[in-house]
Amino acid sequence: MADAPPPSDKPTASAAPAAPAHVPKAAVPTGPSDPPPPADLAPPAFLAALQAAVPGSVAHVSYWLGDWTLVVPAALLLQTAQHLRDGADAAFDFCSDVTATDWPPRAEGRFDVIYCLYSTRLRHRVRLKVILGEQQPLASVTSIWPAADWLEREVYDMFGVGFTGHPDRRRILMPEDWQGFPQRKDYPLEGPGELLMENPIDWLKLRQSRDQADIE
Amino acid sequence: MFDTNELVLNMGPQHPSTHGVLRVILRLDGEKVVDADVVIGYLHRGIEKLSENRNWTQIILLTDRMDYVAAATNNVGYCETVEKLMSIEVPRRAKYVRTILCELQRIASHCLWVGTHAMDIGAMTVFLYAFRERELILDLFEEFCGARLTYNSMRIGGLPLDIPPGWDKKVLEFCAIMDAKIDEYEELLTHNRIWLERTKGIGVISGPAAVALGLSGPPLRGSGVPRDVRKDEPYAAYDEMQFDVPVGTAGDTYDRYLVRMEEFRQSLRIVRQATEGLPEGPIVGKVPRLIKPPAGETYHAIESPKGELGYFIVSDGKSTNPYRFRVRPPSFCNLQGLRTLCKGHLVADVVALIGSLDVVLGEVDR
Amino acid sequence: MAQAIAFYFIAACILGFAVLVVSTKDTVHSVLFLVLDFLFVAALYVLLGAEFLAAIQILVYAGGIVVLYLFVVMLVNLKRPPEAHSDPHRRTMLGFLLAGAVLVEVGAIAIYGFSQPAMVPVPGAAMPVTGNTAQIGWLLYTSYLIPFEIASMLLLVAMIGAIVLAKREL
Amino acid sequence: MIDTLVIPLLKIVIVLNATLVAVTYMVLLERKVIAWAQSRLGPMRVGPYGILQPVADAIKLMIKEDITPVRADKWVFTAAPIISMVPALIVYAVIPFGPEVRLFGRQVTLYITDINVGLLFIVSVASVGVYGIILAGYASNSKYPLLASLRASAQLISYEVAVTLTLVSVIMMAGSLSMVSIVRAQESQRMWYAFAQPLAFAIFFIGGLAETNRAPFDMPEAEQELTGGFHTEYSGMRFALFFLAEYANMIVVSSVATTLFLGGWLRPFPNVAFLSFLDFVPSWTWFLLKSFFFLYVFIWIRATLPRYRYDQLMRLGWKVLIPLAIANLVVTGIVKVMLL
Repeated sequence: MADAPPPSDKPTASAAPAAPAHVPKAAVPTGPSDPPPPADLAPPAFLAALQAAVPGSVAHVSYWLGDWTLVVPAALLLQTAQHLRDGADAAFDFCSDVTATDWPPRAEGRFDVIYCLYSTRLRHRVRLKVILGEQQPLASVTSIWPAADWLEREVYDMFGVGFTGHPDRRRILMPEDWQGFPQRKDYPLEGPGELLMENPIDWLKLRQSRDQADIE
Repeated sequence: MFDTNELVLNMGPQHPSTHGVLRVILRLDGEKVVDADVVIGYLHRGIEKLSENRNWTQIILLTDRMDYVAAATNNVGYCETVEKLMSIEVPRRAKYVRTILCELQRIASHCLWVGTHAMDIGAMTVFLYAFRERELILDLFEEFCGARLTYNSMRIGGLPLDIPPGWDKKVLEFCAIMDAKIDEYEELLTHNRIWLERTKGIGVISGPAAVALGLSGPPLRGSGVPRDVRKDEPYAAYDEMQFDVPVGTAGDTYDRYLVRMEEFRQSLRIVRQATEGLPEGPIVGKVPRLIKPPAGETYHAIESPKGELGYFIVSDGKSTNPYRFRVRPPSFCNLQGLRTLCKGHLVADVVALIGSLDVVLGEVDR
Repeated sequence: MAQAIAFYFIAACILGFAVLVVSTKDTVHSVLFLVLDFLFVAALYVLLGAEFLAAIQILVYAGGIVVLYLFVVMLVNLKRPPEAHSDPHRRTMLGFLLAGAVLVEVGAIAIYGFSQPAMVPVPGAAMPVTGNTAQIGWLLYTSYLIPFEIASMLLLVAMIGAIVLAKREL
Repeated sequence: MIDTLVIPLLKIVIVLNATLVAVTYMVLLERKVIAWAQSRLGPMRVGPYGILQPVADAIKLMIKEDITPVRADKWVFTAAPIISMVPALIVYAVIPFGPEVRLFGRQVTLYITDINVGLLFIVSVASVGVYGIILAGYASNSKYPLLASLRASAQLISYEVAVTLTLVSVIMMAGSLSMVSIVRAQESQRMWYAFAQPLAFAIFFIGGLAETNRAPFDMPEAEQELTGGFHTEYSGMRFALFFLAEYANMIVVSSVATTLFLGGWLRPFPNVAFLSFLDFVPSWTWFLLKSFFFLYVFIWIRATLPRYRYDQLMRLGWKVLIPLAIANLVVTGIVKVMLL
């Protein structure tokens, strides 16, 4: 685990070559381009403190278009978040957004769960990013930022990311009995209309058999 | 001593004062709210998913459909995010016009808010007064872009059209009219005894609690937190404008009301400055013919009339549509606070609180 | 003649509705019949020339007290399952005994009234006022002063009791 | 025969019809006045200046489908609108529109009857009107109407106390419960009771707003909270009956206020002799004008004020109006005794 503030090349995310697991179609991006900060740019002050307080909390630091992004291991998310909220020079008290991005072919895990944080006192921003596998649970940050409650519900609803310790993990935008997670990349944009509305499971079966036919 | 039953009251999704299709399931003890479950999603159209399959320009008109009472603000937010991704410099004139449109839009949105909020509390006349003035703003927008509700009034890199001749004069005329009208609304409400009784001490939330709950915009400023994206992270031409950020002290419904009433005046001030100082020049920056931002992701926030409207957009650098398009809807995050706010209050206050959070369900559900 | 017909009609209605009050299954309907009953009692008062009493009867009983009954009945869910009616604590014999006792009492009063007629304590001659409103007022504050005051004390106590019961934390 | 049967019947028919027409036109008046207050025109399409709008409304309401919810208590559901309408109309029996006049060579009183407990009659009959609202809420078997009917009954009972207490102070002034005698007393004492009893007048007016469920006390039908309140489940003519009952009650309250506090059919300032040239105006005109004034104020208030919250309304009733009414009563009694 690196602890030097100006991070050199990191073994995660961008460094990994396209995973050969199952590459469905060509030209599907395999991950975000998290460019490392330029060498002459000083990292924000809270970063060193964070790395000292929670060792191994920052797997990768990225800077692009004026935004700092920290890639955090899933296991250390709660501690990192706690420190970022309470740390004197971090003071990220406002969780402005929680969202996710789906990279199906990526080997380390298909989801990026992204936390956009803001400090109302110090007026700076940072983004946290957690890379997560499909079945991998993630600790909920609702105990640290109550604001994350609905936002995490939406991530669960749309991507199927299972948050542990969430007080009220239900679907939020889609109906309770909805099948599938609409924002995943493999979820089709258009369904077959009424069949989908009335009997989504039949529809999924139908689609699977079609896919099967395509492969054969 | 007594065994009493709680009454479960299902408010909405069809209810006169849930502002669209919000559903609140109230658990009542008498008329007192014990718990409230806010159910949303009745207006979900999958705008985020749709946007991932439209090209960068087509998305502008999808953003219109989110906060449909402040469509121009949504347009500005989206275009600025894409401009940030592509590092496009927007000409000053376009920035000024954007500022004017955003602030007119804020006034229009607040007009709708003051009307419906007052209507929810039973003062029906303010509603019609406010809509009368909103009509004037819609006329201005109609003249600018031809539409009255969903404007599609921005382009990546600038504006689709320059302002029509004489439009700036009309904007200034409108400002003069509006000044007096705000006093008129305030006359009906601000010192009205019943209004005070209905709004003071209702839904009190402290500043830190509001920040923790993720409230933004007037509900956050009503609690005394001077957070305004226009000041803290200026966009468009706000860094060149003189304006104050009104904040409340008590954090109750009345303070949120006062904050918005003051925002009316501040918005007018900005509109005046921007219109009078409108620079000459081009209206579109250097935009490539094919809009295809480089691979990367960014988050950009602006201050919509409802609060912090953020766009998180991921571009894969290869295709002509975004890889991920995410909106941080201020109404969604503000509505989250409703449950906390309305506990212990009465049914009538729930209505007042929904009004004071000023949510638009098109934006909540997207 | 007309008065007699009116009296018997009203009396029949009063009795009929009274029976309906106790025989109807739905408690809210039962309360409604009670209201009708009170209205006919008021009509009887009008027939007797006591308009004041009639108006008070409607105002206090029909318009006030029964509304509160209705309140309670509406809020307390009385639609119990049928087996609840076979209450083990039900004392049928005791009920019949009490009813019998009431019947005997009423009979005794009726017989006493018929056997000892013309013992009507009308202090009308002593009253310096005329008109039934004024007369009622006069009687209340002279002959019946103590019962009147006791009744008002009772009401005060009841009111305080109600407040204590209803208010959860004092 | 003519005096005992025909004339009273004729009067009943006239008053009933006039009331119903007045009630339907009250609806138009309200829509017009509120429209003007809100800088718009109001109904303009049916007839010149929308003058025939009530007719159109009536036709619309009558041909609308009359829906009874499946789980409603059918009999009570049907009876409720009638119960709320009938008391509102019965009350007109004792309202004096004017004194005796000569019509076609015959001495005719401009009121249906003058019973010696007239005021009490009004109060008691009006109190029965509560049942319409409570039963509508109960019979609909739906939560919003139930909440509304609970609000309504609590509100009506509480404000009835305050209103009745103010009436008592008027009765003490006049020394009679008869409506006609109260007007005559104002004539002989050469003073409208609005000036002799300003506090009672104010309390009566506020209480009147509350008892007719008018803004700012329109909690039982608060559209924004309870989606229409006790008549949520009603449609067609049954809904119209509730609607008309509300307006009929408004007219009753205005008439009673006029009779008790503004000298009924008396001309303005009966104590000022040089205004006696006003006597050429028929007495009932004064009555109608004064009632109209109240109705106008009712509408005006609705266009201006927000709605009170339920608990604030109760607090106002019990903690402000009733103590004030009692204090007023005591003061009136003391003054009356000392002056005698």
